[in-house]
Amino acid sequence: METLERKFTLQVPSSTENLALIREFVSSAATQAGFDEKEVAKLELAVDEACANVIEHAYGHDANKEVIVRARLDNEEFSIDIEDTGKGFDPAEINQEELEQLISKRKTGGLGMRLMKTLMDEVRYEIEPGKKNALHMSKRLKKSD
Amino acid sequence: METLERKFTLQVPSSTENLALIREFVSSAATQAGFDEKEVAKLELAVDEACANVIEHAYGHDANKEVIVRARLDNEEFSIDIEDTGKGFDPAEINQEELEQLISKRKTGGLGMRLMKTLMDEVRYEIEPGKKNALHMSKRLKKSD
Amino acid sequence: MPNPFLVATDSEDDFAVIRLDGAVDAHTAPQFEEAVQKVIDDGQNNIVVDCEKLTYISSAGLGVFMGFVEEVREVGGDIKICGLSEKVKQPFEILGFETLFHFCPDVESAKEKFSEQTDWEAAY
Amino acid sequence: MPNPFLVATDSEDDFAVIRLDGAVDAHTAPQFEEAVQKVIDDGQNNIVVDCEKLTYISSAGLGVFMGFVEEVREVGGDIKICGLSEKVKQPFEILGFETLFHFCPDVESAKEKFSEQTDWEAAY
Ligand SMILES: Nc1ncnc2c1ncn2[C@@H]1O[C@H](COP(=O)(O)OP(=O)(O)O)[C@@H](O)[C@H]1O
Ligand SMILES: Nc1ncnc2c1ncn2[C@@H]1O[C@H](COP(=O)(O)OP(=O)(O)O)[C@@H](O)[C@H]1O
Repeated sequence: METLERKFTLQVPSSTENLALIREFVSSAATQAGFDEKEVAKLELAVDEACANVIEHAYGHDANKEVIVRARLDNEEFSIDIEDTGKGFDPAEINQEELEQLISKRKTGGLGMRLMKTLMDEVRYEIEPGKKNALHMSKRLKKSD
Repeated sequence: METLERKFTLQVPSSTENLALIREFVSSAATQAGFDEKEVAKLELAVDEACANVIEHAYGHDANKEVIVRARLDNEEFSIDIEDTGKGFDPAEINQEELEQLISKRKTGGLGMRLMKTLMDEVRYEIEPGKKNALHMSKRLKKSD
Repeated sequence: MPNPFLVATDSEDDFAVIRLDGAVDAHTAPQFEEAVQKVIDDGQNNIVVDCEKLTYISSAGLGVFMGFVEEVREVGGDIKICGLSEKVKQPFEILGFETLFHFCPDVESAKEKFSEQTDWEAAY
Repeated sequence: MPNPFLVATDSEDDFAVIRLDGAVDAHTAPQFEEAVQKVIDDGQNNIVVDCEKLTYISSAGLGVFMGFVEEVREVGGDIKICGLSEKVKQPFEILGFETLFHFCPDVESAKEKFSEQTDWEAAY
């Protein structure tokens, strides 16, 4: 079987205005990877959540900063790398509360990382404070059964 | 007046499959620049034509190559840079035939560069054979009257 | 742009119906939030969110449901969600919204659902 | 993907109607070309291309009209173009297609247009 490798990169100003384009970008790449419509929707959502976090938390809506999304596909998996040079954070310290708690505290956020972890097979942060914060996510093309 | 500068970059495998994404990319950036729907459609078309030429003529449909589109917008203009490292060509030597001639010769091509020139305010090639072939196109945001 | 977002609010009988059209993401969620806030400020606590034309929702949009539902339930109201397509329903399901919100096929059935008594407190 | 492309061909009376749905670019133009080729191979030279659902066309799509029209005109047929929106019409106008092709509002008026004699030879 021919080994296929395809790379896609998108770099846009760090503004929520660009989330729609980011989703189109993921949708195109994931469709070419062979995912069906429902799976493509999941990948779009995971990347949207990750980029929204960069735009809001890493760069505080400063549109002079840039969000870079790299997608890579081969015969086995689809992977996404998103890097930011923002303030960084410790993913292990993020206390993921249950929906019930969030509702009773009238919180409007706190679901993004849980979504990402559920939607993808792999979600891995590499944080080097002050240097760069890298997020790697991947999803296998054909689940081994 | 605040000087605004925004940069967008898209890098995709050199395949016509990606022209739809390239148009979405241009549409997003151009809409943010403030162009109306008809102008956005023109910019999409010009960039599609330029990228189709790279995919077909520069890289002969080799999807292992990559097409890079850079868009830049400021208060005055929207510009696009597309570079390829393909075989190159001499734009001055391209004989632009009239539609009547093309029809009577039953040609199916030869309109792309004419479209680009009509649609954009500026179309400039810089060809360095064997190194890189760069295409720069731009369109002013508000026509001076 | 592929997905212009629209939100429209109607008063129907004793209900406020908020219709979402397009994609709710971190960019457009503030418009949705504003619409819900306005309905509540106007004293209406029986809210139906019609998602028939919703093409996409991210956690920023889900957060709007989370942030307001306690407030309306405290005064005997609710936020019912209707018209979700299979694709758009995914994030709601993943996060367990179906145990904490009523999902209805359409606006009419959502309105009827308000006559049922639900002890949401028991759920959380 | 945002723009799945579809092409459908119908035989209606003495005409072949080719309906384009979506975007015709360098990726999808070969499907359009194939549809026209098939119609001609089947001996039909009165061709209406219905662009009502066409959302976009680039020079690769315009090239299909250019490449076949002489062939059908030589045997007394024609390719008429109908249903173009203002936005999609732009590239046709820029390149001067309106002096060399008939544009009609809809399929019916395009069919009627075939009864008119046009000396296309005089145009080029
Ligand atoms: N790229 C990032 N840079 C800095 N902080 C981040 C980043 N991503 C996530 N965080 C932190 O993790 C928290 C939880 O994120 P998430 O689960 O997506 O919920 P939300 O974004 O709604 O708060 C955020 O509130 C933020 O403090
Ligand atoms: N990036 C490029 N690399 C090599 N050759 C090119 C490139 N762009 C255009 N050309 C040449 O210019 C010619 C005219 O291009 P164009 O007007 O777009 O018509 P078409 O692509 O339909 O032939 C092409 O046929 C090709 O020979």
